[in-house]
Amino acid sequence: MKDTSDTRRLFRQLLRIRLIEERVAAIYPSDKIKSPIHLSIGQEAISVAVCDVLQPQDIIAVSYRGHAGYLAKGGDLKGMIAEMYGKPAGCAFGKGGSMHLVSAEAGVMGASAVVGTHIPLAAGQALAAKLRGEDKVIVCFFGDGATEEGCFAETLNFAALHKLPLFFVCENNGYAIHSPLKKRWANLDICARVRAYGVPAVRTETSDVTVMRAAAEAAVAAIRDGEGPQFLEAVTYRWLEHVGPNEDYAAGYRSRDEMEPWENEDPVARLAAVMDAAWVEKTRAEIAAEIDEAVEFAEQSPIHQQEDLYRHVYAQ
Amino acid sequence: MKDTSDTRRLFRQLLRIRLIEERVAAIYPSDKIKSPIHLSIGQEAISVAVCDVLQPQDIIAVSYRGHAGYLAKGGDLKGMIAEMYGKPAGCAFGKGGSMHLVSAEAGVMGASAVVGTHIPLAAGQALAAKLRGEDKVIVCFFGDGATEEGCFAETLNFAALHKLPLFFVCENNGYAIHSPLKKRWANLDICARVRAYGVPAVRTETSDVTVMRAAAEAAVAAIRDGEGPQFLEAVTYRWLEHVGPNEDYAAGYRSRDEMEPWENEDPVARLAAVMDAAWVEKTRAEIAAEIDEAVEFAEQSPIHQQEDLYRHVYAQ
Amino acid sequence: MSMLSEKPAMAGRLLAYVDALSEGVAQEMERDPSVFLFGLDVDDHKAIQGSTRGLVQRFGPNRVFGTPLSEDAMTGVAIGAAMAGMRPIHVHIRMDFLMLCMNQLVNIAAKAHYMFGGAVSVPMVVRCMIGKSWGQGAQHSQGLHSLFMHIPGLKVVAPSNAYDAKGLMAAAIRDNNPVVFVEHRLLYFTDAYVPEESYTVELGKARVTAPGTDITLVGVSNMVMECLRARELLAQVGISAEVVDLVSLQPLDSDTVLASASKTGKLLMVDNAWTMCGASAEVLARVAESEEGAGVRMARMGFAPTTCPMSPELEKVFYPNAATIAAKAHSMLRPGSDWMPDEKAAQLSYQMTFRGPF
Amino acid sequence: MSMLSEKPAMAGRLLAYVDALSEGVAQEMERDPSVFLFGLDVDDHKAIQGSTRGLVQRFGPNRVFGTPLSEDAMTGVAIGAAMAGMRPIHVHIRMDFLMLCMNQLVNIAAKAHYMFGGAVSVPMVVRCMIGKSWGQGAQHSQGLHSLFMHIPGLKVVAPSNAYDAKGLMAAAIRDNNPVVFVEHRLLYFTDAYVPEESYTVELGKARVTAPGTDITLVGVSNMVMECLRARELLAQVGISAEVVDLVSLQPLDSDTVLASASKTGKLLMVDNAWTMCGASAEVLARVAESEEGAGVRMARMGFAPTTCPMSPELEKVFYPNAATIAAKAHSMLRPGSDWMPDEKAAQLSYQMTFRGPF
Ligand SMILES: Cc1ncc(C[n+]2csc(CCOP(=O)(O)OP(=O)(O)O)c2C)c(N)n1
Ligand SMILES: Cc1ncc(C[n+]2csc(CCOP(=O)(O)OP(=O)(O)O)c2C)c(N)n1
Ligand SMILES: [Mg+2]
Ligand SMILES: [Mg+2]
Repeated sequence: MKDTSDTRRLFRQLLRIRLIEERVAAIYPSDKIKSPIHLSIGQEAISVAVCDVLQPQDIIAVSYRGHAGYLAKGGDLKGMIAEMYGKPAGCAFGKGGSMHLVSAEAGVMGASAVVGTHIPLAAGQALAAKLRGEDKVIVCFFGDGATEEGCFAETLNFAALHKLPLFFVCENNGYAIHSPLKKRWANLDICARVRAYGVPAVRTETSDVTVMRAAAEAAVAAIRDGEGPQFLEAVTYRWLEHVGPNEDYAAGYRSRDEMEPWENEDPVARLAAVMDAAWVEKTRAEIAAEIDEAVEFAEQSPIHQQEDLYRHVYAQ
Repeated sequence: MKDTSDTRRLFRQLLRIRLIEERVAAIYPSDKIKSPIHLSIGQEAISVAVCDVLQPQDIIAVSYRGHAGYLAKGGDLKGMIAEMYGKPAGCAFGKGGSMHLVSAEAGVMGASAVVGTHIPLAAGQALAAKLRGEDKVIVCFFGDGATEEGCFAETLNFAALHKLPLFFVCENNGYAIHSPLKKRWANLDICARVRAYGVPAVRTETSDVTVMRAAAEAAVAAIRDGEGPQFLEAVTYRWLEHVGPNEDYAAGYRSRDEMEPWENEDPVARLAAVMDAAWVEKTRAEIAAEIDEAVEFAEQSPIHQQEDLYRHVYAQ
Repeated sequence: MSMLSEKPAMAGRLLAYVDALSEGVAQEMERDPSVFLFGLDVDDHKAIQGSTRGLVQRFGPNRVFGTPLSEDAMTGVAIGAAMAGMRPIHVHIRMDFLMLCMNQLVNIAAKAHYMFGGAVSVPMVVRCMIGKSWGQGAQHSQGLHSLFMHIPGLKVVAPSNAYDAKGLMAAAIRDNNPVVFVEHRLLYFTDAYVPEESYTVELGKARVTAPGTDITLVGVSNMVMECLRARELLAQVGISAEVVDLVSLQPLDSDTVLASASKTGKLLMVDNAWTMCGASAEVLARVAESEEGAGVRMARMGFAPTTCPMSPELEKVFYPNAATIAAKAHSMLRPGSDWMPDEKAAQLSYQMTFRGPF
Repeated sequence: MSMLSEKPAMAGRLLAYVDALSEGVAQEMERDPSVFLFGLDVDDHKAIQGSTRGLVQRFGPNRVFGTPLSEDAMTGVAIGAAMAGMRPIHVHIRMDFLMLCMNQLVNIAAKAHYMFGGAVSVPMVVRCMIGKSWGQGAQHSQGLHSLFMHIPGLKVVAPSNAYDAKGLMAAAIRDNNPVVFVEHRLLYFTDAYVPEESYTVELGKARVTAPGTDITLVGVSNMVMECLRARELLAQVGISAEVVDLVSLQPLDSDTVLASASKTGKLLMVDNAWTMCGASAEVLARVAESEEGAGVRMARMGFAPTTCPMSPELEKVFYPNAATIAAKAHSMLRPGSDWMPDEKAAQLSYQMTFRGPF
């Protein structure tokens, strides 16, 4: 990896998401964020790599673990922090919280906290794009656990049948909450499963954002060429606990040894090492300032009026 | 095929089911059976072959198209006909009808008319057998359409994970109601899909009951040996309309040409041709008498009292 | 008052409910290219018992198509397409199968507009049919509308006649929210005067279908027909019943019910469903909570509190019918005296022409 | 009368609801080898917020095990195992996720015994928790019990305290029918006197938890706690409220409610759920239909008719609480005068000790 405009762009995204997630984790014990948070620390490179090959009109679908995707696709930071604070200035008017980020402007479909539910929704978005003849790729990010829900299999079949412009991105972090893959899958080769439904699948086993970007680029190009849905299994690792701001290696279900290779390969650190140090510092400072401003915005922004409870039940 | 005690046994079963189904079809226009009927004519050999390798303690799970399975496993004929008539003497007390056959004695799990629902139920039966250390194989018969329901994928994974004594038998007749496979599956190789979940799978493309029996025998032996679930795709053809007693080749969604190879290979006719003709006639007469008796039983058996409506809502 | 006009206009031609459904859809598809219709078997020769007849021929397989047997994901697909600005109509030949779609309907469709603070809306229609008779049995006969009424964010309608079927279909398609559209199999071949041109029936309004002074009969879907017949039977013994058709279940126009009930002083609600936590419980509760409702005597009828049996003898007892409705109303008005109309006279003509199996 | 005894015995030790749940299960697993417990994450170190703590250590991974994320099929597996004579307990950390299981619960579990004419029974328990507070939001907070109450063949219970939690658990496990066992997250760390030995609390009986003469407050699950606190607030202004805990939702002991309501003449039902077609609609409808209920003034409270918002300010308004319940009761008794208790005083102590996030 070299210090090029490409790597700078990718690094900046990675660093920005990392610093934002760290700030959220730091705020959390203050109880200002009264919403369950599922942080992406350790997994950021997937969102960054994939979103880097997307166009503004493309749409991504994310889950409750959606901060990285939302930010990588260009979701507004102030709107995200204010959303966690439950303020009307939040991207979901403070009604969704951390688990339900959304951005019509940036092309982030509203996130769901019922595992797997957003997978067929993404297919519906892709069907709409196809019916209207739009040049639009839909990306759906989900975890390894989500592939166990029946709707995943149903959606694979439907997407393949209709050759939908849909990119399935499985962030395989090896766990669903505390349950490891081998307690959940008889056959660990998820790509084989997916291919058997008629969807081409590739696997990456790295934190190297450029390798993942290349895989994503090929898949998205195939989709734009009308070849139908593609699947990427991005093997990754969740550094912190499932929900909340802390490490949980003492809990016993996994050891920190398992994480260390990932920490050693951390793309934020590795890219920082090859970048111009002054530029890195400047970038870090810029991001910190942006985060300060967003947190300040969220903290200062007004709270809800009781009447707001009754808004948005039905669309007019 | 030769006239042996084995082929006689198989032939007798095939003929019996065929004649029963034909009788049901013949009665149907009289409106005595006020229940939707899904006949198995053309598909009988699958149930016959599979049930021939089972033990009495084994259990089968069938769908609304369950006459053949019920009979092949030894379900009581009188109970079945009375059930279609909605009489209290029916196997489900006249509350289920043709779509909900059941026999605790013969090991026929109650049949469901919501497609796919019985697949996880069969896995539950298999789990129970495993937890109790029983020597019991569970067979689940279902159609090609049922494999599209999410619960099928979920069940494959779970069964493989727990090495359940479960034999999945897909009666692939190429249609879900009037919709052909190619309108529903992106990849027609269902065995590949199943294997990718960790379940061994074989396919038969014949009406030859002895070939299917051999496939079933191998699968059931593997299950009894503790090798976990197995899958059989038995390609077959539904001769009559989806529901009801008639042919429907004039409807336009399929042509009779498609059916003819299956008719030419009809195992009932082909086996009859190699059997001793006198024995065949005697057998046919015995079966006809049995059917007469069962129909007579159903017709004469008393109808429900109004109070029966309120029985069986809750188990005591 | 804000209820629907007393009678559908006597304009147009006599049209069957089943044809009103497809005409309603066709006119909206003509009008708005974002409307499409899909679901299991919508494009085959049976055409969901005729209710999607001609649509694939007219609008092509991109806008009218069958699906794999994957109700859960297909519901998600409908919702996702709706979020993207399309107006999907997802069709189910039986309401029972919606149980496979509950997660998407309850946890996404109903909540998206709210949970995303208005950033998203879900304009979709879920067509589903209540099955009845010919041994449909336990899993092909349920009226489960109250499950959807319970969830804020969903709308639910249940037309009892061809006029409303067409007009509500147009309104439901144009509505920017998920609408569960409850049809009834036995109504498919009933006729009504239906205008040829496109029109909407407003969601959220009930209709007084037939006036009366002694008791208010409130019906849902096919039970409106049974109530109307019960009204005739009651007239024979000098009782004047007013029949209210709820038409829309969520929003629920309890004002119209209340106005009628506080006038007659008696309310009998008859649902095409179980009563426990059903639409009938809601209607009674609303009347009971209201000022005007104090003193109104109330009762409800619905499916027997059992699973639906296949047996024809038991199926008959499972459902309310004109005779049992009339008898119940009679017992509310004249407590001491036992009366039961002749069952034959009570049978509705449409029931006699209907013949199985599916 | 047939209601439950006024107070749970003051015997045993103080035990938290969460521990009562696991003790109830453990004693049944000890007693009956056909009982097993499974579900997502039941065997990890968090142990469903402690409610399955120690079970896998004690009974081993054959009888206590986690599953893939496949709620639909896992429900089918539980039903199939129950049909085969086992007594599964299937655990869900949130009731919202039961929407994925509706088809199996409604179309199979509820109907099997009936549809197969008694040839089959389905003895199983579905444990599920209502989430509340800390921005659980739209999809982790629903009380959906009325959806199950609507379906004949299912039973539904909702213990409000540790004593009932343990006793109902034993009764539910021994029952030969599918029982939806509704827990509440905020109750997990509330204590009650709980006997050490095994006992059952009969399904289908309500309990008068606190006597009173002026108004009947009927609560479900956590709302019983809020009603008890409201009772204290009302006492401060000279109003005597009787609190009824429904305990069991299906079968529903409306007799106990009716006896109380016809005594006090006023009924306020407070549910942990939406009111539309909810348990509160059913209770009011039953009272309205009855002879004795004529003249009882009635009202109900529950979730606001909106999706549950994440925002703490809005979440507060979304739920009924002791103060709003007391104010509503007050307005029913003294219509003219406006009164609202001090919110601080009204906060229940358990709410103040609870802290997020999951
Ligand atoms: C349908 C459903 N079941 C269970 C849960 C509880 N739950 C929340 S996250 C999670 C694990 C998901 O694992 P995975 O898909 O691998 O995503 P990850 O959290 O690892 O990113 C579970 C079981 C849920 N939210 N929804
Ligand atoms: C969940 C569900 N969806 C739809 C239906 C309507 N339906 C009844 S049978 C059937 C086709 C099933 O096809 P397949 O599984 O291939 O079985 P076959 O009838 O061919 O034996 C459908 C769609 C149903 N009963 N249940
Ligand atoms: Mg994971
Ligand atoms: Mg088929």
